[in-house]
Parts: sequence; structure tokens; C-alpha cells
Amino acid sequence: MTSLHGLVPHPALLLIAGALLLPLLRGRARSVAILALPALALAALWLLPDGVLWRVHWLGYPLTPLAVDRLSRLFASIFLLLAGIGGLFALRQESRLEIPAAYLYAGAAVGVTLAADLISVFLFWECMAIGSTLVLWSAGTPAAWTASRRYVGVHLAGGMLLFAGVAGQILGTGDTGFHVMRLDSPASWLILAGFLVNAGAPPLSAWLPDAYPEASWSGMVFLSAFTTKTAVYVLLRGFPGTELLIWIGLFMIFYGIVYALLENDMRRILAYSIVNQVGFMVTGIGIGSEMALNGAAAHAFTHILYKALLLMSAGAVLAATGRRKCSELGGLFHSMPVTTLCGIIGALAISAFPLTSGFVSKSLVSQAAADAQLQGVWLLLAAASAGVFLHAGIKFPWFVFFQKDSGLRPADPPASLRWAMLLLAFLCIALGIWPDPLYALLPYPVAYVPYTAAHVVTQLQLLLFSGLAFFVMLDHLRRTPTITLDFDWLWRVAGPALAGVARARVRAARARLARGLTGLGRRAGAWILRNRAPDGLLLRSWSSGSMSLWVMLVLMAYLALYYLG
Amino acid sequence: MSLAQHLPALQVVLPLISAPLAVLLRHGGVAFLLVTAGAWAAFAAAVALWLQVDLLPAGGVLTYHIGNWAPPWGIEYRVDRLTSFVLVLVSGTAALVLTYGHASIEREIARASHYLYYAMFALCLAGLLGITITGDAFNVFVFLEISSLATYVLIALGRDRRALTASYRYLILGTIGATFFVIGVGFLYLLTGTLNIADMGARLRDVENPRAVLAALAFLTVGISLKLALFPLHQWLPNAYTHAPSTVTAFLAATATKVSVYVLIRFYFGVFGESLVFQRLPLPEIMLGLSLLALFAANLIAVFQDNLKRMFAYSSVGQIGYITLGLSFDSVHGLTASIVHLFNHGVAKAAIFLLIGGLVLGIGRPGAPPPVPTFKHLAGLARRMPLTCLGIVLAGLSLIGVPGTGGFISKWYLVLAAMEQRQYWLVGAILLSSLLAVAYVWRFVEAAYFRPVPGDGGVVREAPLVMLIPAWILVAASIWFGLDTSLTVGSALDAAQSLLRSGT
Amino acid sequence: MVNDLIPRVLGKLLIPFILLFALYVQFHGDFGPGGGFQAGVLFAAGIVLHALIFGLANTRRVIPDALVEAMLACGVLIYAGVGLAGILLGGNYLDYFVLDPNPVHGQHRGIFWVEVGVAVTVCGVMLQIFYLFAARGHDGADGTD
Amino acid sequence: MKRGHRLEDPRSIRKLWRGFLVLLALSVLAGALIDPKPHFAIEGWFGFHALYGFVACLVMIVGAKVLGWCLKKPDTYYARDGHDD
Repeated sequence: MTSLHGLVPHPALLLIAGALLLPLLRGRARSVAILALPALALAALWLLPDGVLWRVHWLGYPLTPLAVDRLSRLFASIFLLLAGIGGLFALRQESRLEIPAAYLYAGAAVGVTLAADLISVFLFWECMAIGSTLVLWSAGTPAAWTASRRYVGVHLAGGMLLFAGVAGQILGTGDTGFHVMRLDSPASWLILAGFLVNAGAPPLSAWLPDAYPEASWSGMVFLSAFTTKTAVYVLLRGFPGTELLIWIGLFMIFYGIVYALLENDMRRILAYSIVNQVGFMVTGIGIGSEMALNGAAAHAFTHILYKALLLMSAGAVLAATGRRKCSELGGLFHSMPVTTLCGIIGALAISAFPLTSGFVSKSLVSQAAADAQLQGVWLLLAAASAGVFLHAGIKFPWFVFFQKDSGLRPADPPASLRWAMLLLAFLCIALGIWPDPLYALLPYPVAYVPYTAAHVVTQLQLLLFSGLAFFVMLDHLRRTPTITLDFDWLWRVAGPALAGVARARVRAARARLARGLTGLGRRAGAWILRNRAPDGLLLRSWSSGSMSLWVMLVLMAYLALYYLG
Repeated sequence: MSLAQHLPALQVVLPLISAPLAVLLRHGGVAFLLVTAGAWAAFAAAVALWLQVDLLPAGGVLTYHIGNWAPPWGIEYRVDRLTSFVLVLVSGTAALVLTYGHASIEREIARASHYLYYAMFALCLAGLLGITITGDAFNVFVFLEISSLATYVLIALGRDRRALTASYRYLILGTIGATFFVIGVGFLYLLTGTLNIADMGARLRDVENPRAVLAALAFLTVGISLKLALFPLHQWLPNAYTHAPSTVTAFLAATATKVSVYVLIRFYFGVFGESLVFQRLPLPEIMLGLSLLALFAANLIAVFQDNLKRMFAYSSVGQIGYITLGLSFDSVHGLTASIVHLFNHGVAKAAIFLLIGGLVLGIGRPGAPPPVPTFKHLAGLARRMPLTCLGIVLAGLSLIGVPGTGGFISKWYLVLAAMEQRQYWLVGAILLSSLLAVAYVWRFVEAAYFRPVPGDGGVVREAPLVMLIPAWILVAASIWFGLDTSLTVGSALDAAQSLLRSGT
Repeated sequence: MVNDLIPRVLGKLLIPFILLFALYVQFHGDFGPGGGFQAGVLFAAGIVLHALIFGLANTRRVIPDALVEAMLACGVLIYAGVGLAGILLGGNYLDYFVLDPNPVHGQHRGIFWVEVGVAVTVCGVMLQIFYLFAARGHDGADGTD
Repeated sequence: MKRGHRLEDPRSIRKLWRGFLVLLALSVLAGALIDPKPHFAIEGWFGFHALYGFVACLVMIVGAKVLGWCLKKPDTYYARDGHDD
């Protein structure tokens, strides 16, 4: 490996190596390492100049696992920042697997952003799937375990799509580089599909609210930050201006809102809201103007911060009470003032309230839609802003911290958790008031001023009246202990059921055929019938005679085919 | 005359001599030392040969004339890139397995038979190396029989009484396979009047009776397919692997079927020629179909197994499907995939079976016959045998084809080969079948890591270091060859190119 | 059969000749029909006859199991040794020409030793098979399976 | 804590409601003072955002309700009959 900046390590590899060494440490050294690792990686990132820094040959292809430009620096920075703050929040987590897994996960996400060729992207992509699954596992509950199986299934499927796409793209173009792609070949469609699976796009979006809420109280903070935002990053780099993405994004936005409105579990509400927020970014990428792309990137940045803040407050509640359902919570503001405050700040930020970070980023996207004269899109985005306030901005804090008093009086969480939340809350407000540092980081120059009187007033009108709608319709929003079926029903219930039906059908068919003269049908039916029995066809040994018969059959078949061929 | 010139002969003779010496001395410990030394010497010879071939210009061949008789009449040993590659795999695995095996053999084989085990192991190794290195078709048959007979004895040495029936079944089928092979060779001899493989290929082009050539091809294909356990001729394999001693399973899984694949490649490309096998006959279609069947049926069967060794035995049948699938493409990428997978799968599977050997040792009670490693034993095992379980999972990742492991490299080339021919559905099939591999590796992970330790778990110890180190060398190799592919892909690509060039 | 007079006497007479004939076949293999394989089988046949007449236990005293196994091994070793001798003397493996300054004599010498190796191994294998089958039912514990 | 927190007192809740309504009115009135620089004609309507926000939310809530009737299940649904394994 040749490195022009030999003294500065690859930030992603630094974090991953650190993650692998973390299990060896104990006590204070471990805490220091947890906080220092992301900081070191962040420092390494900012010491690197722009441009392609590493070139490697692998499998006969030139790879560039380290290349920095504005876009990758932005995403890598926020990933590392969140890894550090998440590490602080999770410092007291009992599972010793979680933080190393999360750092592996974060490191892989950073690796994706710093890789400038498709193969490296794919390798880090798969590494990310492993890391995130481990984070999910470390919750240690049976529910997390079963959820992680479905999670891994979806991600492996997505990884396979991406794998096939990358292979096809390289074969088709002879170029391993990761540039803007056009949807003109099956390979690029496969790549897009692989990216969209991770972004939580329909119809596979259900993996997200299915799996994330099963993580531990700290694990979900990590999960919320990396997978979907890495997908946003690769879409930004690979498919800007693809019109299809506008409609996918809008679908995600409203899907998230509607399902979150129906949801009872506070962390599933927030999980649906991730889909919703990623929808904003995907829409922005689909619009594809410089401002829209800036908006998508900025929104990913701010979203990571406020969604982490929201999930931390939810995590603090979960850690303190052990409860997740809105119908069992309420009135917690009495004894958890810091958590309540942070939750509210996060909720305001996600709703893009003026003076919060969400306001300065989301405005870029809707402004871009307006500039592109996409009236329908713009209207839907405005409605969606109102909807976000409805489902996340009010609903989450209201049902968790206020509404009817549940009688629970847990204390605010310990210092490390509080500080992590306060730090994020500070960032959410600070970026809202002073967005210039964020704007300076964006991939394209920004000539947009969010704080015009008109914009502030119209946004306030929109949000306040959706608040009114919430309280007017409060009776219809009462939480009941229910869940809402989603696409995951297809693979959790319908798939097995269909298999059962199919088995029954085959059995019936077997009966019919057996009545006839065909022995073939009997054998096929018997196979299905026996396939899971302990001494069935699959498990028993064959006699030498039948094996020899097979040999003869194959020989005959070969001879016959050659004779004819 | 320097020693380096005689390496091709020494390659086979060194392990061969260690076998009768082991019998002569009749002592398990001495036999262990002798045979292990022989295997390491063979490994050194293989590496040296590899280096020698490396110095030759591309496509170069080292030849060695046994008894100084010139090739078409005398027996010739030929070493090209592919040969040396397979030699390194076979002798390297043997050396590691033998070094590893002492502790495991103590438990799994009666003490009185130890020297026999080592002698048979040496014979089997010599036979496999001989098959690989010889350039004479009848000599291939002789070495095939040497290695097969030794293998039957090795399998029958298993403590489980079912090992005898498994060995017997393998004996019957192996003999049928060898007979078919020799019938095929006989046909070719009649047609060409030579037994030298290279000479045979040259003379076959002028032969006018295609029917007889086709019959020879059919017999050879079926005979070798039996030995390499191509679906549906694989039924001898699961029982043989399951009931043989762990070390034997590890060695066979890594080498025996792989050497058969090598023979198939030799005959297809060296004797019959690409145009006959792949362009005029429906062979690629048949092989494609059978490979796909193997990928799905065998992997699916593997998912439902209860016995760990049996599960991975079926997984071997499935993985062989990838190798033959690569062959069926008849392209440089496809052939590269086959050769690389032959190596990578051998390494990963050897690691897994070695670790299972350690696992059997760990869960068994001292003095009692070794238990059958079923999933029942696995519950919560990761906490008590962390290194063993982690190793199995890591090598399992290579079976799945996770990026960063050897298995990924082979799959990458398979997918490239499929895409080259615009068979996108095959890409889907390849990737889907790896999901089945996920399923069975997952079952292991679930049982070992997530099930609680049963109350009457008994004493379970981590396997001894002398077993863990060779196994972990293989695990590390399966990851190393996923990252640094210059050895595997470099050799395979080279070999594939020269095979395809010579065939046309 | 130990108590039957005629077989005993005839056996005592015949067995040395059988063994001698085996050696003849062995050494005459160069010029006439014969060779190591046939010689080994003949030699083994003589010993099998001994076992038939005087009982397995007696034969096993004359030619113990360990010796049979040693024969198996030694034959292969002789064969391989000839091959290695070729290398040591500067030729290829199994190169007979270099075994003697005169290449023709070298050929003779090489073939001779190879045939000895074959004969010893074949004889050993025959006896081993005979012992294994003959011992079944009498002292099964002795079997190596 | 029988009396409850300040915020749970019905009187202060009424006060909060009143304050909220005043805020709503102010925000709509403020719309008259600004220059909206509309991109689309519809944006220029007086109080458009207020009305649109309210109506959009109602529609979404009703939509969610309708969807809920079809798809809502007790939250033990998956756990109940062992689908979840």
C-alpha cells in the first residue's frame, strides 16, 4: 500500500482496529479508549488533504480505499462525531460487546464514505452489516435475537443485490471507480436497489422499525445513525438527480408519518420517523440541483444529531423504567427534567422549528423543490413537515413525558448519559442559530439564508397549526397496545403460511396423483412430506445398491446424450 | 545432478517410503514422527516445485522422466502451475493435519492401530500427490487406487461401528468409479496407442472414430464425477465424512475431492480438448444443471442435519457444485473460479473439520469413546470453547463467501464468469445458494452462542493448543487468501489461461 | 490334519520344493516366464500348505505376524530403495542404467531388486490375507479390524 | 404529589390553551406583515400555511386511522403463534 500521508492512518481502519482491541481493555483504560478512539479518527480525518490518497491493487483491480472530498469529509465527520457521543452515552452499558461492535459498525460506515471505488464500498458495506447485527445482538434479549435474524436476512439480500450490481458494473464498464451512474444497465439498477434496501426504501423498509427498537437502550442510537445515512451518502454520490428517487422519497416520508401515528412503542415511533426523515434526503437527491443535494447532505448531518438525541432520551427512559409503550408511560417530566428537556429539543429539531438545526437543513430541500418549480413535490414536502411535527415533534414527547401521569418516578440518568444528551442538545440549538459552519462543510457553495421573516413566519404557521390539529384530534390518537402490520408481515407470517399452504397443496396433490398411476408424483409428495422428518430422505443414508443405480443412470444419460449430441 | 531436479519424484516417494517404515517399526509414536516428517518434506518439495515453476516462462512445464525413459513410452511426471498449486494444497493440508492429529488420534483410534493409521495416511497422501503429478493416464489409475484403498482403511478406523459400513459403501462406489475411469483410459489407449496424457491429447485429434471417443469421455466423466462427489453421485461422501476419524475427514475434505476435480480438468482440457467437451457436446449444460442441483439440494439438506460433521459434509457436496459450475462456463474467469475455489474451500473445510475434531475431544469424557458432535452438544459451547467456536464461525464465513474471506474471491470470479455470458439468472442462483450456507452457519452460531448451557453440561475444556494452532493456521489462511489473492488468483488465472490456450 | 500321515509326509516332502520352485520362478524371471508376483504367490502357497497340514498356530510360530507385516513393508522399501539408489547414483528415479558401470548389467541389477521387492510384498500380502481369514472365529481379538 | 404538578392543574392547562390560541392568531396575522415572495401562486394566499398545515394533519390522521382499521393487530400478534422464530 502506498500512502502519501504515511503518518496519518486511515480513519476507518483506525476505528475498526480500535474496536477489535477494545475487548482487551478494562475499567478506566477502556473508558478513555472509548472516548479517544473516535476523537483520534476525527483528527486523522481532518489531517488528510483532499484527493485520492491510497491506491491498492486487489484481484487485479485498482482500488482507492482512501479518497477525501468535501462530501465524504462531511459524512465521515458526522459519523465519527456521533460514534464518540454515542460511546459516551453507552459508557455504562453492561454488554461489553456493544461498543466494540458499534465502533466496527461506525468504522465501516466511515470506510464507505472514504472509499472511491465500488469494491471498497462493497467491502465496507458488508462489514457494516456485520457490525450492526452485532450491535443488535448485544441487547441480549430473545426478541433482539429473532429480530436480528430477519435484519441479517434483509441486509444479506441487499448485499447480494449490490454485489451482483458491482460485479456487473465493473465487467460492463471496466472501471472500478464509484462515480455518478446512470440507470442504463441492469447492473446500475441492481446497485441502486442494493443502496435503497439500506436506505429503508419500500417495500423492504419494514426491516428498520422491526429491528432497531429491539436494540439495547444505547444500541439504537448507533443503529439510527449509520446504515441509512451511509445509504444516503452513496445515493448522493452515485445517483444524484435520478427522478425516481423523488417518488421513492415521498413515499418513505408519508409511510413513516402514517405508521408512526399508529404506533404505540416510543422507539418504533422514532424508527418510523427515521424512514420519514431519510425520505426527505432521498427526495432531495432525486431533485438533484446543487441546493437539493446540499440540503440532503445537511439534513443527513443534522438528522443524525437530533435523532440520536431523541433516541437517547427514549433510551434513558427505557433504561430507567424498562418500558417502551406509550400506553404505559407518561408524566415522566416530574422526575426526569433533563431527559424531558433534551427530548423536547430533539423533537423541535426534527420538526424543523426555527432556531433548531432541522430548520436550517430541511429548508434547503423544500427550497430546492420550489426552485425547481415542482409544485406538487413542494406541497407534499410542506405537508410532510407538518406531519413530522405531528408524529415526532409532539407525539413522542407528549405521550412519553406528559399526557396522563403513569405514576412512574424514575430519576434522570447518570452523568455520562446526561452529558451525551446535553452535548447533542447544544449542537442542535447551536447549528440552528448559527448554521454557517455547517453550510461551509457542504459539498456545494451555499447562497441560502434560512432566517427570512417570510420563511420563519410561514414555517411557524405550518407547525403551530399542525400542533392545533394534534390537540384537536387527541382523542383519536390515544395509544392502544397495538402494532400495525407492515411489509415484514410478508416474511414473518405470509411466507411461512404460504409454505404451509404449499405443503398442504402438495400433499393433496400427492394423494390425487397416488390414486392415479404416476409413481413420480408419489415420490415428489413423499419428498416434501419427509423433508423435515428426522429419518426422512434428507437425513438417511443411501444403500450401495441405490447409489450404484444412480451411477448407472448417469452413465446411461451421458452416453445417450453424447450419442445424440 | 542436484536434488532440485529430482523434486518431482521425491514429492511422491518421500511420503511413500514413510508408509512401509511406519509399518516396519510398529510403534505409534515413531510412526507419527516419521509420517509427519514425510508430509512436511513433501510440503517443502511442493513449495520448491512451485518456486521452480514460477521461474519458468508463462505456461512452462517441468518434466521428469521416471527411469530415464523418454515420455511417450516411459512414465513422465509433469509439473505446471496448476499441478504445483494442487500439490501445495494437498501436501500442506496433510502436514498440518498430521501435526494436529496426534491428540485427536489418541482418543479416536485404538492404540494398537496407530501405526496403521499413519501408514495409511502416508499412502493416501502419496497416492493423491501421485495422481496430481503424474503425466501418465494409467499411472493416474494406479495412484488413484493406492489413495482410495488407503482411504477406505482410514475411514474404517473410525470408532463408530457405522464407519465400517460407510467405508464399505465408499469401497463399492469408489471401485465402480475407478473401474469406469480405467475403462475410459482403456478406450483412449485403444484409440491412440499411448498412455501419456499430453501425447494422448495430441493423437486424439487425428482419431476418426468419434463414437469411441465419446464413450471414453462418458466413462471418464462418470468415473471421476463419482470420486469428486458430483451431485447425484455424492451419496458415499456424507457417511464417509461423518464416521471417519476427525483428522481423516479434515484431510479428505480438503484434498480427495479436489484432486479428482484436478483430474477432470486435466482430461477435459488436456486430452479431449475444449472444443469437443464444451462446444460440440451438451456437457456444459449437464454440468451446469448438476452443479445447480448440488448448490441447492445439498446445501438445503445440510441445513437440516443434526450431526455437525454430516452437516459440513453435505456442505462440501454443495461447495463442489461451485467448482463444477465454474468448469461448466468454459471461460478463463470460470476456470479461475473453479481452481481458486478448489483451494479456498479446501482450506476452509479442513479448518472446520479440524476444529470439530477438537470439539469432539472437548465435549467427550476422558476414557469414553468420542461422542457424535450433534447440535445438542453445542448449546452454549462458545463460552467454554471460545477459540474453537470462533474458528468454525470464521471458516464458515468463507463457506458463505463473506467479503474478506477466501470464499468471496471464488464467488466473485463465478459471478464475473456468469455475467460475461450474460446469464444473470445464474448470478442470482449463486448468490441465493450462498444464503443457504448462511442458514447452516447461522444454525451453528445460534446453538453455540445463544443457547444456554445445559444443566448437565459436564466438564468441557478448550481443545489443546497443539490442535488449535494448526486449525487456526488454516482459519487464518482462509482469511488471508481473501485479502491477499496474489498466490491463489495469480496461479489460478495463469493456469486457466494456459489450459484454455492449449485446448484450442 | 496333523494326525493324518500321508498329508504330513507328502507335505514335508513337497513344501521345500514349492519354496525352491518359487525361488526359481523369481530368479529365472529375467529369461523365462515368471517374476516377482508369481514367485511371491508360490512362496505364500507353500506356507499356506504348511498351515493347512500342521495347523495355523505352528505356522504362526515359524512365520510370526510381525514378520508378515515386516515383509509387506520391506518389499515396498526395497522397491523404493532401488528407485532412490538411481537418484543417488546420479540418474533419475528408478533409473537402472546407472546401477552398474555397464548399463546392461545395471538393467539386470535394477530389475532383479525390484522383482525381489515385489515378491516379498506379494508374499506378505498373501500371508496376511490368509492369516486374517484363517484366524477368524479362533482368536478374533487378534484381528486388526 | 396528590395535587399534581403545576402543569397538571386544569386551570393552568386552560391558560396554556389560551396562550396557544393567541400564538396561533399572531402567527397568522404576522403573515400579513411579511413579503412572502411566493414561488407558487398558492403560496401567496393569506394564511395558506396555517390552513394547509391544519388540513394536511387532519388528512394524515384520518388516513392513518383508516389504515389502522385494516392493519392494526394486538402487539402480541407476532409472538402469539410462534411466527416469530
